[in-house]
Amino acid sequence: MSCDDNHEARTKDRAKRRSLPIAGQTSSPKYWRSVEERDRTSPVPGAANEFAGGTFDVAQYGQEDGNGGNSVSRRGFMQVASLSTAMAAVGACTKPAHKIVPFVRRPEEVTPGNPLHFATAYGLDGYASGLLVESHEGRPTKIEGNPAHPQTLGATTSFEQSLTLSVYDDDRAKQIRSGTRPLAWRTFLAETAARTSQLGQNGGAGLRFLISPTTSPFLGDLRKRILDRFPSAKFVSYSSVADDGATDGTKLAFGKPLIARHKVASANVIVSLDADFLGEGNEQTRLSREFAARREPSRQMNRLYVVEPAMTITGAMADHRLRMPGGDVGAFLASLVSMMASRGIAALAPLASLTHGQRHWDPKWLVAVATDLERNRGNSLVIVGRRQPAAVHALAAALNVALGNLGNTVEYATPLTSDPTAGVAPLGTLVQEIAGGGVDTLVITASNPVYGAPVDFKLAKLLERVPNSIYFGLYEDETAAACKTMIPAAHPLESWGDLRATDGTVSIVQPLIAPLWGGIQEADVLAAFVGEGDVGAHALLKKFWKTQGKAPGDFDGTWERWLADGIVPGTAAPAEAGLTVDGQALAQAVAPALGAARQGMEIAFASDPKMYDGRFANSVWLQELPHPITKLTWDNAAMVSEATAKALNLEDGDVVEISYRDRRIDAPILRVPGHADDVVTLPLGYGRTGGEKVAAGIGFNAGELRFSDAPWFDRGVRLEKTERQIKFSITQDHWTMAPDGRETPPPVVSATIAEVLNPHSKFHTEVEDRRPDPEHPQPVIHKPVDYSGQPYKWAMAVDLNKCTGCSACVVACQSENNITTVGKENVRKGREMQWIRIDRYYTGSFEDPEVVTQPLACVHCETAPCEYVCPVNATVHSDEGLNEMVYNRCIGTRYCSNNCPYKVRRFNFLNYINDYSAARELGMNPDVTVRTRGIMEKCTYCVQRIERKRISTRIEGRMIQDGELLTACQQGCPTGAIVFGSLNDSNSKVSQLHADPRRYDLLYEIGTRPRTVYLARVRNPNPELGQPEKAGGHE
Amino acid sequence: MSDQGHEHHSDFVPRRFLLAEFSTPAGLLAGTTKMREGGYKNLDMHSPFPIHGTEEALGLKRPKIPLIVLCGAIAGACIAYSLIYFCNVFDWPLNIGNRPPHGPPANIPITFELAVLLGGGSAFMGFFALAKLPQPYHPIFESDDFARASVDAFFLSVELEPGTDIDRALADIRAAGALSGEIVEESER
Amino acid sequence: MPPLFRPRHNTLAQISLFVVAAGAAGVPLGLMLYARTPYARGMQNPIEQPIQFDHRHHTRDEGIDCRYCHNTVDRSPAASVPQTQLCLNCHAQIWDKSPILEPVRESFFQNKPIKWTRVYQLPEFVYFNHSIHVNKGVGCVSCHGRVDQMAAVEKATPLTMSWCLECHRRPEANIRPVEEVTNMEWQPQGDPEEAGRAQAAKNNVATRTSCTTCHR
Amino acid sequence: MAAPQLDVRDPLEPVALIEGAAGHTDKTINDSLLAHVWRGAGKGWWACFAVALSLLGMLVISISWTLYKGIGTWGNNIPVGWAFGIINFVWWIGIGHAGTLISAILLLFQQKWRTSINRFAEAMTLFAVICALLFPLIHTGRPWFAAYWLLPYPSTNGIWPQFKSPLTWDVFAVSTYFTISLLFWFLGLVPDLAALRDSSQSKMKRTIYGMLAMGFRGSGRHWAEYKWSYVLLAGLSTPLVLSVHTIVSFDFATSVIPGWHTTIFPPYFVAGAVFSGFAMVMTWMIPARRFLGLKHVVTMKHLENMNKIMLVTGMFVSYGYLMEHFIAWYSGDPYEFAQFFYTRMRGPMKGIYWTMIFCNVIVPQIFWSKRWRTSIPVMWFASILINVGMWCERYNIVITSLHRDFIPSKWENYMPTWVDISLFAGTIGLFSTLFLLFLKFIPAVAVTEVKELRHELAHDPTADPVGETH
Repeated sequence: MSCDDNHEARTKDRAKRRSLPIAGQTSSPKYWRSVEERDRTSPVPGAANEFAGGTFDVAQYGQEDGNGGNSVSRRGFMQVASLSTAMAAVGACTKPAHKIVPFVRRPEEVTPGNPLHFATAYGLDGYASGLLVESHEGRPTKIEGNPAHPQTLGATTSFEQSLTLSVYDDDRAKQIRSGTRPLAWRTFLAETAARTSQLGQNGGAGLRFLISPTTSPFLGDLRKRILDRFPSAKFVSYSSVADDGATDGTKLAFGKPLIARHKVASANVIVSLDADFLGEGNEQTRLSREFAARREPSRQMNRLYVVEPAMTITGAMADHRLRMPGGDVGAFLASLVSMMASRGIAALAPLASLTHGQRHWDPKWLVAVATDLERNRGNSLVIVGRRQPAAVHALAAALNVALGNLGNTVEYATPLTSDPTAGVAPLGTLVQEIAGGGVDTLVITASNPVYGAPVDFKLAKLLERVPNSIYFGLYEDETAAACKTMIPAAHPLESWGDLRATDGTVSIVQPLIAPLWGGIQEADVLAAFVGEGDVGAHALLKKFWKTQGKAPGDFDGTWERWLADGIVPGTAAPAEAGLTVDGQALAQAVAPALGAARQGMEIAFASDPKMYDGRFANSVWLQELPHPITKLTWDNAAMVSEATAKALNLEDGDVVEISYRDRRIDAPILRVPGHADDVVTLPLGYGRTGGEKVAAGIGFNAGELRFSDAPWFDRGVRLEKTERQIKFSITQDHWTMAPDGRETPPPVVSATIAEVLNPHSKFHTEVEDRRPDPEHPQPVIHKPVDYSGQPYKWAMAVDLNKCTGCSACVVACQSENNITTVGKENVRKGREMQWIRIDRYYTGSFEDPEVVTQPLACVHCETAPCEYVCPVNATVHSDEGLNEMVYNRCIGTRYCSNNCPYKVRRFNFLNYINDYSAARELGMNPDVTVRTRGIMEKCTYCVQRIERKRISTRIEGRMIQDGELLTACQQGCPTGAIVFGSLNDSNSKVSQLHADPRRYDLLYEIGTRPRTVYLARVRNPNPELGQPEKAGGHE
Repeated sequence: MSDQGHEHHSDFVPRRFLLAEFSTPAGLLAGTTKMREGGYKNLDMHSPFPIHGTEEALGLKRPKIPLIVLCGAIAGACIAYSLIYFCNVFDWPLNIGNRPPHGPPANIPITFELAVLLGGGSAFMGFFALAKLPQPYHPIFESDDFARASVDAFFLSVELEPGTDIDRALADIRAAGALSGEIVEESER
Repeated sequence: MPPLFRPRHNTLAQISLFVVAAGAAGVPLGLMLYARTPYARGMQNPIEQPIQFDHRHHTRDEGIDCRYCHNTVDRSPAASVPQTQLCLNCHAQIWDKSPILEPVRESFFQNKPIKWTRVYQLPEFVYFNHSIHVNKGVGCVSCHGRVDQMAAVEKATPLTMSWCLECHRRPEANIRPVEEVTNMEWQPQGDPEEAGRAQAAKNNVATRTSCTTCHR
Repeated sequence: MAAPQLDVRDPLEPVALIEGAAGHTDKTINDSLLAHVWRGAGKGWWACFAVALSLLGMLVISISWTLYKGIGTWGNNIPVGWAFGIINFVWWIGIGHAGTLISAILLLFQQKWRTSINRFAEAMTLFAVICALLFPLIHTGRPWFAAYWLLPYPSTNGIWPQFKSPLTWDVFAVSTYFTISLLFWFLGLVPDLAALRDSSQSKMKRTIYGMLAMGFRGSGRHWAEYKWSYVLLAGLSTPLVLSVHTIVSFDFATSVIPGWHTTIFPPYFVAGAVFSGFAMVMTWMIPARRFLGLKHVVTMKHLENMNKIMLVTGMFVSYGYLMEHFIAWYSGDPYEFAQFFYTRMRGPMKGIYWTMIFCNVIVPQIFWSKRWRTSIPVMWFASILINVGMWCERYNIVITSLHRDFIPSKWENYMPTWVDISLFAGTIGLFSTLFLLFLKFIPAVAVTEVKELRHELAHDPTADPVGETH
């Protein structure tokens, strides 16, 4: 079912709601701009929740506990409190019952109409990303990275950006229930108390907890207390995309489970083995920043080798990329290791014999890599991805140690998660226990294990054997369906807690809004088992940290500073010192693992850059976000190489029956350049069958073929072509910069570092021909308007050399500017709305292409072709040279879009916002008009931010300083590829970039004089490998 | 000209017309000229289609339409250009993709169109105004024969001043070559 | 057979022609005029509020500054209606038994906001910012009229875009010393033109008419 | 411009513009030409009318649906922001042009053969322009604003239309075109309405036609002014018709899009307009003269002349295509070149392109041959093919140019929806409905002018062709 259908479904059950008005034709705002307006709009459930919520609950739970409702239940209190919290944010009046502390470096009074920023943290797989959340009158509206946080450094991922959407998700579970019987929280507590006292008799032998991996010291402490009370109870961590390989690998290498902390900043040569370190994992945001910092074209520019089966974001950034099945990567590393050994690196001598039989890769490649690594001892880095087995990680560790990289480019430390491993193995033991009938009470706080667990575990069926299965989750998903009791989870933005970054730094997680649908917090659920379920996470958390001795003296003061800063100082965990590898032991340990791979085609699973493991499947933003590489939306596909597709005579969209072992599923085929032959890659996270309306029926569930003994890849899959065909909704149909062989100037200029450093290379003439030259200005009819008299001359520069195409900017922009989503059908028609389009082009051969990504939004031409064709002055130039789009004046002739050579304008072909849930409207940015049907829109350079900043600085009587005003995309970008500022300030970063020798203007030749310019992509190929041949493009 | 038809005096004096049919356009022209030379005023011819020489036969002055149209067209052009100038240059000049607020070439089309519109309009209006149409009632419609004037008959009408000798008029018109002649009288309401 | 039409039909024909012409010209003209009437703009229409709050009494008699209640006007887009507690700062002592103030006490003790009725409503695509206007010396009275003389507040200005533009194009007429913004009676000394221009320069007023100044 | 070429020969040639002129009197002409008005509607008429009405129904439905749901019900997307809506607009406007050309330009050039077809052609102009006028409004995202924001009226927000936009020019051009055509048509109609008034039998018809005739009494004093105002209207319509399609072509020519951004558009659009217009006249005239018994006034001579014009204008259009391609190559602009030599010729929409070439370049060439020029079935099918070809031309210009412009990443294909198609079919329905009503209630031939023509054709002006009637 396409999302349009869902939309209809949703509009139906919201029939009573007034249909949304035409922008500009109504006096009733769809969002609050101030308390007065908010009051006027509340029949909005969200608001109702905050006002009526408390009292409503009091009544309801009064009945429950028979006290006639005069006793306020904890939850009731929580919401009354949250009401005053909201009031606090709104009216700047009463002190919030729950303190919410403004961020220190943004000293802004709590004022209606002025947003506040609160520091919190979010952990995708247990490790913290420090965030700043913008809050309007108590409603979180925008996520930013916390600059003070060692992991995010102020940037974000698209996952984190999407939190402000999911918190208002109307599909979230809303009612505690046991079977179909609705429960009150205190009823649940009562029942749990009863049950636990039984369990207590045999030390909780039948009590099991299946949790997501977490670094939270607070939850760790709760866990300890539970285990104290129930010595025979057990905790098991599970994530369907766990990093077990890494920890097991370090165990092999160093004898104890450790996690690697990478520091690519100091790496001259990076060899990434099936590791998408720029696109996934706990370090991705920081690594992206560090990596980009070393891409500045100079002799210090780093060099990236990537060996991987399917094209990833990291692969797209590679200077040299070698495609091979995931199962062969180990063999490749082994050969590399033995070659290094043969070059006299003593430490590797014992491993020299590992060299592996099959060598279907280019030997030159191996030599080149080896030489490069040797040349850069101590400043090189070998990274192995989470999909690779322990042996490979172990070898990599050994290699890093041998190269002396330890401590410089990589260090190893004790895992901060409460369980070192969270993968198949631990879950397996639990499964056996359940099968043995030994489990009486199973509390699942892990994210949707029934969907994510290996099929051979048959978890859903097994759970029937558990008398008392309790699922704590955001949605009524697959796992909820399989469990007896369902507890709706509070959203990360609704919860108290704490998390640790990869370096150990602790962040306090604070709620931005009271649980909209009355969700419960994880801490409260666990606390229920030590009889403190009604104390409240906030109290427990504070109590815990009071006892940690981190805040001598005035605890409350320190506590507030922690909340404000978003980090708890002095909590970083040191790395392991003096690690050594016992080569002999290692050799024996890994040899069997590297044994000859089985024959046949390889089936490979991959976490999805949009859905991850499926937990983001209900986010329309992410569903509609074009896949960074394939540009696929609203679907996943079985990805194969051109050669493989040819061999099986498959076209894009052909549905194939994939049969593996005893199971078979149907999936559509998508050919992907640079994909390894004889491999089919199946992205996880789709084909959801839970209660989430958006996710329902999107894509196929690759997990159906995932077995516990082959969680990531295996040989022996077969593809059978079926008759069926599906049409993908792909936002970029074409692969190259000249799909039909035309000879037009390429949108992206890329060159090698050698060419860039040589001032006489043709690269320089090429870019010089494509940018204004003061000596020989472009011929013009009308004298260019002079903006130098204006206080600011806004402009942007995008460094293609830094852009990884990760798409965080796209979602950031979507969130900041209230950009709607249009659904699968409309994307297919070519009506997607994201203001930023990340164009992805392949150059070179289809088999081993080079990939370039180019973020393209409105470039704010000074001689804008869109403007003079608008009959009603709806798009004109501002005094500072912004290309303004005036929604309320637009009549929607679409002429401007036709005449836009960049095609960056977006049109509301239908009244997409009709389908918004009332709650979703609460998440809108009140500074940006919500566009209705028939209106053109496009990038505004975040003019709402400009005007806010302009006003505040003018009141202070000063100019806006360079760097204090960031556009949403710029702020979200992990690599700092996007820079925005004023050209009238000759020292501004953007001015410097506009003067950069790599600068060129897109479509310079047609004389639009864009304000957004690009810096050419630069590659740092190994001369010994030469240039990959530049073959003709592919259509 | 010959119609105060819609002016009602308290003492109503009906206007009388001498209406005579001629067999051919040529005959009509000749007859008209003859009658005019015979001193009759307020003559008019009625034919299913325009006849060459009408103006001379009736001794009409130059038609006024061309001048009216010229004025209309000039007015249109001036209104258009000044409107554009007022809107986009004087009242609110905006930076439209770096183009100057006052771009004469861009103003040509609308200036021209409005000239044509008002010119054509005045040609149309002008005709009906000069012909004092619509005028559903006219005394000569009182004649039953006159219905053929729009089909295939050629009439000469003479508005007779009060006290004209009817018989003599009839005689004169026959002499002028009319096939028939009759007197029609305006009715009061 | 008598003719089809009678003399009176001539008059009829001419009258009907005239009516059509007049209608074609008159109706649009009428609409344009109507759109500019105070009635169409909802002016001169005192709004009834849940509480009989009398601005005359509070500002003129008690001499309370506007900013005591509308206390975010100089640092936020929204002037903000005061929170209930603010009312009770005084009314906990004065008139603390008055039935008129019952809703205020109720609001405070039951934690339910008082639902005031809007007087000045801008369309949602207009982003008016109080703080910058106040900080550049635009007096409250310039847009809100003599609130100190209103029993119940009414809309005093048309709030049409062209009305906004007038001032954004010629701000001098409405600029005063920043410390006088809440003064309802302030008048410029000497030639208002001169004084206005001087004051505007002094307050570093730089009005803009770019669309995104107000529409985003 | 087309007219002068055909001016060369015809007057010199003995012309049979009214067959059997001698046998005719004003009365017989009058009766024969009004006959179809008095005659009750036949089965054929009702059949056609039923079809037309059902198509019109589709139009109503699709317009309501569009207004209710939005432009999203069409196939348009980004980059193809304009599609069927604008194609149909340009196509209909073009068709309208033949009418004005025939009635106005041929009048100025004293082409006597025009008299029997001008009323017909003018009516066509009006109805075509009505169909065209629908689209600019409903194709906007918010028609309820477009309806009046495009006009320069003093609004309370103090903002005006943007007079540099070709769309604003369109508003003035098309509305002027419609108004002037209507006035011109009505003025020509007045004497005929008088004739209708005076020859109608029922009181009701007399009253209605009488009111419309405004009491016109064929007064010599009136005729004197009438001729002038008619000729002047013709004189104004002539540059008007040229300007209108010029301005329509500016919608494309002033833009930056390869395939739009070209200076040859104005003349080539006008030629195309006349080309398609005459084809449309032909398509309707051939059945009409048969079923309305107009063969004696709409003779083979007329049809042949129109075919010649189609040949000439067809050559104009072909030349236009040629120049587009030549300049695309000669200018050395890579985008322009790619547009014509990759996208149009070989792109996903090449089918449309080659249809256009066949219908507009190859088909008219058959009119070199006298035999085919005078063969009714041949010319009828040719005229239909040309209508198709000209529609394809607009498809090429509007959609094909847009769907692949500068940056390959945002190339999209275009697929019309049922709304698009029924909108197009619907306008054909609207056109046919109006046309059938016109044929039913108004003389399809300018009676007065034919009478006048008959007298002019009488060799000796003093002779009396109708003498024997007395």
